[in-house]
Amino acid sequence: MAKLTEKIVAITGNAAVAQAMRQINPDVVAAYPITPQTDIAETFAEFVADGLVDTEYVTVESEHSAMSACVGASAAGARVMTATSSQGLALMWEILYIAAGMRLPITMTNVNRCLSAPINIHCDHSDSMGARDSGWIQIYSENAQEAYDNVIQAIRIAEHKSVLLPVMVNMDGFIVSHSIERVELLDDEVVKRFVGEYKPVYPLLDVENPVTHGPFDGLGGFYFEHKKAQIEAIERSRKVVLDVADEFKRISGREYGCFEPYRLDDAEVALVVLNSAAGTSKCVVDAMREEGYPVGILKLRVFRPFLARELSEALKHLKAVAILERATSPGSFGPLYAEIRSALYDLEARPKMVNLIYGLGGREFRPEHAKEAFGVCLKVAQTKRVEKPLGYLGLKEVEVIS
Amino acid sequence: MAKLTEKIVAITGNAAVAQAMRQINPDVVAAYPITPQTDIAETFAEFVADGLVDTEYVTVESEHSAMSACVGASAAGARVMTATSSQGLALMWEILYIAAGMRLPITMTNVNRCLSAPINIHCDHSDSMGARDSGWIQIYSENAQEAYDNVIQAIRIAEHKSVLLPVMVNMDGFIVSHSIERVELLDDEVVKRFVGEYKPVYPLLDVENPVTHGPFDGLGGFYFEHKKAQIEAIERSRKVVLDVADEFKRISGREYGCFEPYRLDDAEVALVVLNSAAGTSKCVVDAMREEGYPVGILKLRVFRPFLARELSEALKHLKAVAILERATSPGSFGPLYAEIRSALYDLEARPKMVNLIYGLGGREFRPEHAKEAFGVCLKVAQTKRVEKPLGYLGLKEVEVIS
Amino acid sequence: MKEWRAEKLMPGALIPVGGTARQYKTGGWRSEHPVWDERACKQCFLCWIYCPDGSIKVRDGKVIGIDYDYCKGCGICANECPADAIKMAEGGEPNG
Amino acid sequence: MKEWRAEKLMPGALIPVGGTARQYKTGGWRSEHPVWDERACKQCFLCWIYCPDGSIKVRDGKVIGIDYDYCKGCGICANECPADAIKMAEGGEPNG
Repeated sequence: MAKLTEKIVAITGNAAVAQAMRQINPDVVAAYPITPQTDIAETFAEFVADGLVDTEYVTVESEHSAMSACVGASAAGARVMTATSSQGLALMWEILYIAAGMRLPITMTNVNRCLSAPINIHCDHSDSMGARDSGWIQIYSENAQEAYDNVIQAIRIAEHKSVLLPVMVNMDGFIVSHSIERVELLDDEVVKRFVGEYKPVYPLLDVENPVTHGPFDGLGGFYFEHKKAQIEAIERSRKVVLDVADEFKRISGREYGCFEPYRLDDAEVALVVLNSAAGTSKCVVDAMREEGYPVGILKLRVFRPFLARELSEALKHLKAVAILERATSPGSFGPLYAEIRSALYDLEARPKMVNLIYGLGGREFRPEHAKEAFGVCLKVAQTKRVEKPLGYLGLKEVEVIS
Repeated sequence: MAKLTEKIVAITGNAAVAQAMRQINPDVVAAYPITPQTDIAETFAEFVADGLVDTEYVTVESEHSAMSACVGASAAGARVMTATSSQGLALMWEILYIAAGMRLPITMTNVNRCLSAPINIHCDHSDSMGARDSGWIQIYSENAQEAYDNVIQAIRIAEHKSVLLPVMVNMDGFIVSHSIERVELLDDEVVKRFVGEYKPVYPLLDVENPVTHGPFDGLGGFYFEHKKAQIEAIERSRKVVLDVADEFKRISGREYGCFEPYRLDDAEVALVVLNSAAGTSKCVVDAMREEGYPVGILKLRVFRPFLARELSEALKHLKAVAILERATSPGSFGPLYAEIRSALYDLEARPKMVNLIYGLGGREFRPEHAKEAFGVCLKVAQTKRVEKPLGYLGLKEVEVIS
Repeated sequence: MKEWRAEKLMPGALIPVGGTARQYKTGGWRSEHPVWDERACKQCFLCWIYCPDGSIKVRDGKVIGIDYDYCKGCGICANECPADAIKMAEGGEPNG
Repeated sequence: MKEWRAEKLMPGALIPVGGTARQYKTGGWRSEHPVWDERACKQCFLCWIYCPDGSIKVRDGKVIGIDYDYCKGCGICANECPADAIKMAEGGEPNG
């Protein structure tokens, strides 16, 4: 495969991430292919085979091993990247906590796909949402451009001395991973300079200064204090995410925050969305604004750390908010809904809220669904009553024997 | 090992669960030993070896395999039980969703233990909390008696025709699993009659009526509708949990609800707690009531399904509530806190709330910590201000280089 | 086989019949198709061993051709055949 | 070995020195202790192979005894020794 020199290219989300990884040129990649992430693992393996990167590519027998190899390589002192999806993320779940607990700045792309059963290879966010307690920083991407930009920024966030935590960059399976979009690639040199040389703090391979990684810390020890230190580290990442975004803007002209308000300031009702649904929803906002409806969007980019105070500030003026979720927590509301309600709990006047589940197992999210969601919000705003706090967008009407 | 005939015995939480399993006499147990659950796997293996049960005991090579074997056996038509803890639960995480998605009524005891890193074998609730989206019904137990009672009830809840979902019964590692307590055991015959004979609905082994379990359901299919049906099933379990508790009361005299209020009605401030911390807190409530403090407890027994409406009703009269959590979601508040805030969001007058993290990695929860928590609540109630929404109980003061 | 329609959803996505994979003819996936030459075939069964979809037809202990209903056209049989008795030809359809 | 105190916590529970397991003398776990009989020993090294804690002392290519600092008293060596040169004795202390 030829080295890309064009600045503006038409590539898939997976190819964009692979290009970012090529430009970052990590020391170690340990990955296992899984639909719809496979392209990333495959394309990057080609870069390795073609000598375009210096990476040691570890071909492992499962995702549990992939993340374990990443942990070992990162402790050894390498800059480490990987990519996964769905059942892959689920299989490495145990090791996700270990990577974060050991404060290892691993960067991983997760191509969002639903979890079995039934078996289904298409997009939803149950995989990454299920890992929200693992201590990883989580960044979501609306499109291929954002996935590319986020992967590059993730390196800097993860490795920042005040953070030292793993970062997961998410994008929608197939919808973004397999769709060809216009992507502006930075020059290789620019990315190289931006990510800089990785200087591990306590590398195991520094035999002159032996250290012990991942020890036992039992009942009489300091497990609690270490968790507290880990929590403080992810708290510090709030500032680092923004600082890195500022610096990234200088090399790319593209602006990032922890979330993106879209025509939100003067809106009366809004949707909160993640990933690709934001694009569809923005189109609908524009169309409905033409018709005079006071609608807006809040697209969440950073879900961990969770920006409780900032989100409360950004949403508090609204009459009604629909939290759109491509994930569920059976027996409760969606993960995002509960946290956003919690964030706004202390406000004197609180927006009415509904939780709308959409797109599980890859069910399409179409403009009419965004319109339906705004319709629900507008009705709630008008009547000041929530009839159904939990709704579904795009469910087929079928007879279910349960 | 002799068959227990005494009605009142002094045994550990693990032994109590093993006795419940012996009395239930499941068709298949597939389990892997892990501290602090090992006793359960070991003791039950002795029952099998001694011929006290008819169970096929599958000795597997990991917890991923344990839950996979449970899924296979349950689909085949067997009544299936298992037990795990911590890294074991983490390793079977992928398969948890599959068991629930396939609507298999597996019953599992989870002995709550924290997750690595650092390595630590002691109690917190990060393991089960991290599985709260998996679709399993989750029941928590204050002591060995409740663990025993809950395991027996779990069989009936899981297998109820309107539910057909796996149930996880939780108890605190070491604190309950390894402490010897007074436990009232039911007669073997009574338990046998209570759980009844298991009649699987669509057993794979019924070769006269072939069925296909766990199929692919892709983009043009009905994944979303199946998830909706699964959500409806766990919604229906709300009633079943209470019906089974009623019936259980008739055979045991012991009363269970979805949560237990303790001197809550006339309280002005309260703690919400899970598992063994409830016992400690109740003692402190009694002592503080003596001194005239209007304090109470809400002990949550059923966390999935989540009783949003009922919890809102039970807590709404309070001035301040502290959500005590033995788990964290780094970068956000604890899992319980967000959901309880969400549940009370729509109330006109809302209790002030604080989130107090305690006991991670087995750090002791002592009466003084409950007292400290009530102190925080009383101050919030008095000042009507929350200074620090997130606090920690029992942290050591150490210098952390982070 | 009993009649079953997806519109009637069973709990856990269960399908109340067996062997439904047979109804899903994956032959439509082919972009090339294998052509088996009876005279060149040495009946070594390597194609049969390697075929990931069980699409080598056998009768009375002998290879008799390709099952185009399920053959996805991966070409492994042609690659493995030591007698060059299987060759891949353009297009998905054997009689195209 | 550099001095290190747990009170100064490093990120990720890292210990800024190596080989700290050596400081943790697990010999205190014993409830029985192995006794090695030099004359009966055939130097087959089976005890050395089986010992899960590396507690069979070797010098100049020969087994010379038990490392009671780390031996947990599991008895595997005694069980495996084909020459009955290792026997388990009561109590944790070899000179008790």
